[in-house]
Amino acid sequence: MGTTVTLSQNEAAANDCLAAINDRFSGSGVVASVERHSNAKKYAFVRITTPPQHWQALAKWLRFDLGVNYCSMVTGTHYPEGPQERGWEVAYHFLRQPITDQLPNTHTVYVAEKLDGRLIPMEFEVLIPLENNDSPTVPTVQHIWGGADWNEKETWDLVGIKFEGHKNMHRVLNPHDSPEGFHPLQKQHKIRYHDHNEMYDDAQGFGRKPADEGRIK
Amino acid sequence: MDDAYDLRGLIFDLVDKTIPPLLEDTPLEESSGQIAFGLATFAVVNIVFLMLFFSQFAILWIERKAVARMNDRRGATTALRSLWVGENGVTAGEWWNMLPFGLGKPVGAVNKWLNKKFGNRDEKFATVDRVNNRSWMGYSIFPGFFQNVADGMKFLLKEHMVPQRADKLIFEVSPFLIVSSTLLILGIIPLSSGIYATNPELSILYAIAIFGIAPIGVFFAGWSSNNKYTLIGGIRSAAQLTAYEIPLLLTLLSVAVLSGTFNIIDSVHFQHSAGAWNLFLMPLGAGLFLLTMIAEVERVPFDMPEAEAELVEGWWTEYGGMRFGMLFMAEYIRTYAACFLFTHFFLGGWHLPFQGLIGSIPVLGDLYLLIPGAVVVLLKAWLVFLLVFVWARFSLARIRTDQILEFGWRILLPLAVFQLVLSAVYRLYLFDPSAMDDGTYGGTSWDALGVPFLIPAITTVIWLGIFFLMLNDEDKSGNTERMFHVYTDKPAGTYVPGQE
Amino acid sequence: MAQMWITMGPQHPMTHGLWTLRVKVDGETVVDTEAELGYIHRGVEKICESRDFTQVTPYCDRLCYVSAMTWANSYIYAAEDLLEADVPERAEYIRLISAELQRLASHLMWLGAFGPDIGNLTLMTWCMRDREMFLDLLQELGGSRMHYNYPRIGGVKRDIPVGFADRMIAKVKLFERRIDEYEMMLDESTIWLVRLQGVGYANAEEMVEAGVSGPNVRAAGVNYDVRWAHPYSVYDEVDWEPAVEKPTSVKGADCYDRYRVRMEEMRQSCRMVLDAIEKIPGGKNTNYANGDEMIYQKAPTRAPEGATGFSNYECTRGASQFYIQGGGDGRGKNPYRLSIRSPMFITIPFVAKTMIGYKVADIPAIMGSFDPCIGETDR
Amino acid sequence: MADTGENFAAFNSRALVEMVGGVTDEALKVTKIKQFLSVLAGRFFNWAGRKSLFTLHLGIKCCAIEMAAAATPRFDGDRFGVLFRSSPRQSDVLLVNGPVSKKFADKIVRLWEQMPEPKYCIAMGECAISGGPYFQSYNILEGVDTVIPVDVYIPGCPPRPEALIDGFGLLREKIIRIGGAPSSERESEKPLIVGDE
Repeated sequence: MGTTVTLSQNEAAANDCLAAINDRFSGSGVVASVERHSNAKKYAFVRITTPPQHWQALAKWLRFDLGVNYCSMVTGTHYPEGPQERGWEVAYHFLRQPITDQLPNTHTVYVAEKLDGRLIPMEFEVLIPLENNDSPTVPTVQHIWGGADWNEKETWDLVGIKFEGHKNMHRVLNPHDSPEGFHPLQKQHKIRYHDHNEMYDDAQGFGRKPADEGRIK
Repeated sequence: MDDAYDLRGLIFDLVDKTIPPLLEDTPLEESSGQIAFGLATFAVVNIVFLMLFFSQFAILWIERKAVARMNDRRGATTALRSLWVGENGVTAGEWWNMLPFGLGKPVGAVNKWLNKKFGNRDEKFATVDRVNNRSWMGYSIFPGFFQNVADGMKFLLKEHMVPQRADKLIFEVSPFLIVSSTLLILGIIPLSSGIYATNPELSILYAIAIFGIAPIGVFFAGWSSNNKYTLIGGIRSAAQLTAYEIPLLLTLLSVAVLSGTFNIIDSVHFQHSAGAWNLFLMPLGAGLFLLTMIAEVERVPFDMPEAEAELVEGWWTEYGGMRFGMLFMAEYIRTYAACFLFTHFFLGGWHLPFQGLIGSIPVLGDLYLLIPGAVVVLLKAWLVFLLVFVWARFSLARIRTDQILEFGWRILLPLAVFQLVLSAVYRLYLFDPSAMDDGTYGGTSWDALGVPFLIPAITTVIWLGIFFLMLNDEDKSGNTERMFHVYTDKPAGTYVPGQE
Repeated sequence: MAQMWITMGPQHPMTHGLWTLRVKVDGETVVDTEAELGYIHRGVEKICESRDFTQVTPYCDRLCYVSAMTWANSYIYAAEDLLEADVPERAEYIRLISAELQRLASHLMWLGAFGPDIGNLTLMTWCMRDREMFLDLLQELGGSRMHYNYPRIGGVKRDIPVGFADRMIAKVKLFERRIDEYEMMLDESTIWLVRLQGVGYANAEEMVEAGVSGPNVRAAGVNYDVRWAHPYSVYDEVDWEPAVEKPTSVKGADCYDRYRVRMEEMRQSCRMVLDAIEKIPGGKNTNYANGDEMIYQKAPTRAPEGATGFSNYECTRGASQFYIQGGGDGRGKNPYRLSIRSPMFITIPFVAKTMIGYKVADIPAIMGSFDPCIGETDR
Repeated sequence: MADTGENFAAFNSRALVEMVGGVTDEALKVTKIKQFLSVLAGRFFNWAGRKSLFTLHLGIKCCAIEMAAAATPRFDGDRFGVLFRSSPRQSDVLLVNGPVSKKFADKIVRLWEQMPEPKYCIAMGECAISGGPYFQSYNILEGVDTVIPVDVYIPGCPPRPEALIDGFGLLREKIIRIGGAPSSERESEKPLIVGDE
């Protein structure tokens, strides 16, 4: 149909981005690679691993030099049994969307085959491993991407990763009167009835035993 | 022409004939005339009020069912039958057997017979029929008529709640202010020339004055509830009602100028004896009257004071129970009164359509003239309610407050002044007072150049022409670019990035 | 009048769900706003860590209550990325059809809820009436009215029933005429236009910067659609074009633009399903048994530690994304961490700020035009 | 009136009231007017109360969509007098159609308290009954009956609109029995469950 971005365009753009990143950040601990999804059309994306101290420099470069204009999601993960250098991890996902200035009564229809360079949509995944301690901290990118604002609030609220320099940090999903330091997605918090999981091991329910009788309310 | 069915005269005659003989040779003999007058008035007022009040259930029902049809639904089906049939097989108790002395037994027997003989259509559909309240061979009679009765009675059951920090006195008083002033409107509305409660000389002014009291109650209610939604609703209501009161007043003034009287009944008589309904002489005035009246009774599209999208229920958010029921009722009475006023001012009141023309046909005409005036008025009022108020409410969106006010002050007000001048011109230069005739067939005052009904015909044609011109103009001038300009109808590939 | 704060919500007709909008008003003008979320935060991400990969699908169905199918599909693509599953092409077609039917139902629900916001009550019942047609079709696939649990990792639960294609074509063609009917009712009503045009401007760049996506951004002239940029299913094989609106002002898209773009998206979805049902491999009137390799390929059930799966999916309200890390439960049976990106979670705070400067009566119009869904927002 | 040492010379209004009251009571007992009134008016008001169930327009989650569907052409709850009002002051039924989170718990109690008696609560869907699929969550109450007394349970996830209509039917059955009893005095009345034979 010609209305969608093809795999070869995607591949070329990913390699361009990789080359640019390596050109700018090689040797500083920022590791980049081109990966492929193994679902659907097997599109390529760029995965970057960066230490937290280089994160803001990398973010500004991504935003203003590489044109990564869309911060779509922030994921914090807790690895209580992980190695010392990776007890927490923050994963940012970015999209590069082709945006141009819009005049009134105009619009831009991008023709997929004719797209090149910066205009090809591309996914980025930035992984920031954090040290295994009680107060994981990562510099904020709230001022670089507006979309990171509420995502970072949510990550702090649920996972407890502090975003240094984040203005107006408050709870968004948990109640405001939740106890200080309660971040439910940390691994030390268990869900209710977490030790009754045997009844879920058997999807069909044939072997379901009334073993949890009396223990469940 | 006076309506042939003169209820008022009948009752006064009856009382005048019976009371003075009864009071002969008693100390009250001297004042027997006044007593008779008082009794007759009491009877007439009550009868007329009850007629108006209970016919109001019809418009509630009309609205509910018409709306359901517009929404592709069936609408309320509640019938009285559920009173003894009960719900889902649980009977509501055979209450006729609970009555003492076996007084209810005959009712029970009749019920049993009715249910057996004319109950559910089929044993198989018993549940369906019961759920759907079908009561007569699988059909229901006036389906849903009793839904509004049930709603009203339920309000009586509800607990009375006053918000803790409300201004209690004003909170309690304002519903009564609204309801009592609204009920006063019913006092001057004639059902026909023979059925009315009272007929003051300046009844048009009285109606407007009474319509102007309720906004104060609305504002009180909104302010005293100590709720921000009700406050905003009350203020919106005050602003809107004030803005639309003036065009309404000017429109009614132009009616009065045209018919030369401030009396409702006289103005109806004028329409008949001059030969044409006001609708055809001042279509602009009729439109203005309807628009301002919709705004006065706060219905869509002018229902900003109770816009449930942003103000939860508007100024009556905090009212529950019977207070809410009364406010609800008051709103419908105002609407009903507006329909009656439109009928009397513009649709010739109790006069039949083409009364002169059809009435002059030998046998058919006599039968036609037998239709009671009250029935004609009720039918016209219901029709106005259905075609204007209900239809507008459920097919239009609501206008924003600033747009409402702008529309009122900058469009309706000049138009109302223009209409006033226009009707003065009609009265002074186009009207032929010598041709008025209050007979069965009406007069011919609006003939000109020897052509019957030339002036109303030309007026109507001109205004309809203007209306359709504006209707079409709206579609064309209204920025066709804006209407359908999503670009997917053109194949992608016609454009290059960054360019139009 | 002095300025005052009004709290709209959590129970309020404007909210379309359960959240609070705090508005500071100066008379009728909105001066400041604040959004407050979390009233139905259910901790889905935490619960999913103790469910295996198949058991997560019902939770994803229940994320957004009007577009269950698209959210389940979105999760399934992430899980397939994680577990490296292959999907038969017929299953991809069926997923496309089911997702687009769900999109039609969801946009109809939006239009139905948008009507009462503006004051048009009839629109609600008409839209819900037409929505039932698509719910019936989806019910034939999934067996339920709202939550289907239909896609599987590696395919779909069951094939399209015999006769489904004809019924679907008839209903979609009927609905294409109904769209014209709605537009006749709405676009030719001056009141509808004056309430929507010039209200709630949102600029394209601001919106992308803030993270808004989907039809809301396409209304401002941004030609970005995940189905177009990273086509995941067979969107590159069927006949469609992204619906992009041309805004009339430098200030961006107004409520009317957002209304138009959704109407156009419905047309495009109709076009898409009509084309896809003809192109479906294996024929539209054949019914393969459950688990047949035409519609389902067995996928691994465990993912090693360190493996990640990511999906970017065009849901009805914007780009929904799932990020799954494998290796939970010690044996790799469960996700170690499952993160959900909801388009509305970003959009609602943005929209709250968009309202500043407009009238109180414009709040429902603006909010409704962005199509909020709190189920996915609070997760 | 026996001689009990009262001053008979003075006008004793209390005695008069008692006498009149006694006579009236006697008359009422003989004519059984009270019974007439209670049977007729009671039945009639009971009918009104159960035929006009205004429901609070509260949408929590999935079931809210089915609640809306119950008011639309195919199912049409208006046939049975089920209307949706936005203000709790004007509602009779609180339809809890979703999970109650910790943040929302005190809000829903407040909504319940704002509703005038007699009021009824319907728990629609698994989430409102027991927490449903989220019963393990850290933020969800295990059913709305932990904070509000529930009259009718409608199981399903979500229940179809027919089930909701059936739930209103069960509620009407219940109202036949309990009438306008305030919600605090129906502890003994056990809640009904749709589909529970």
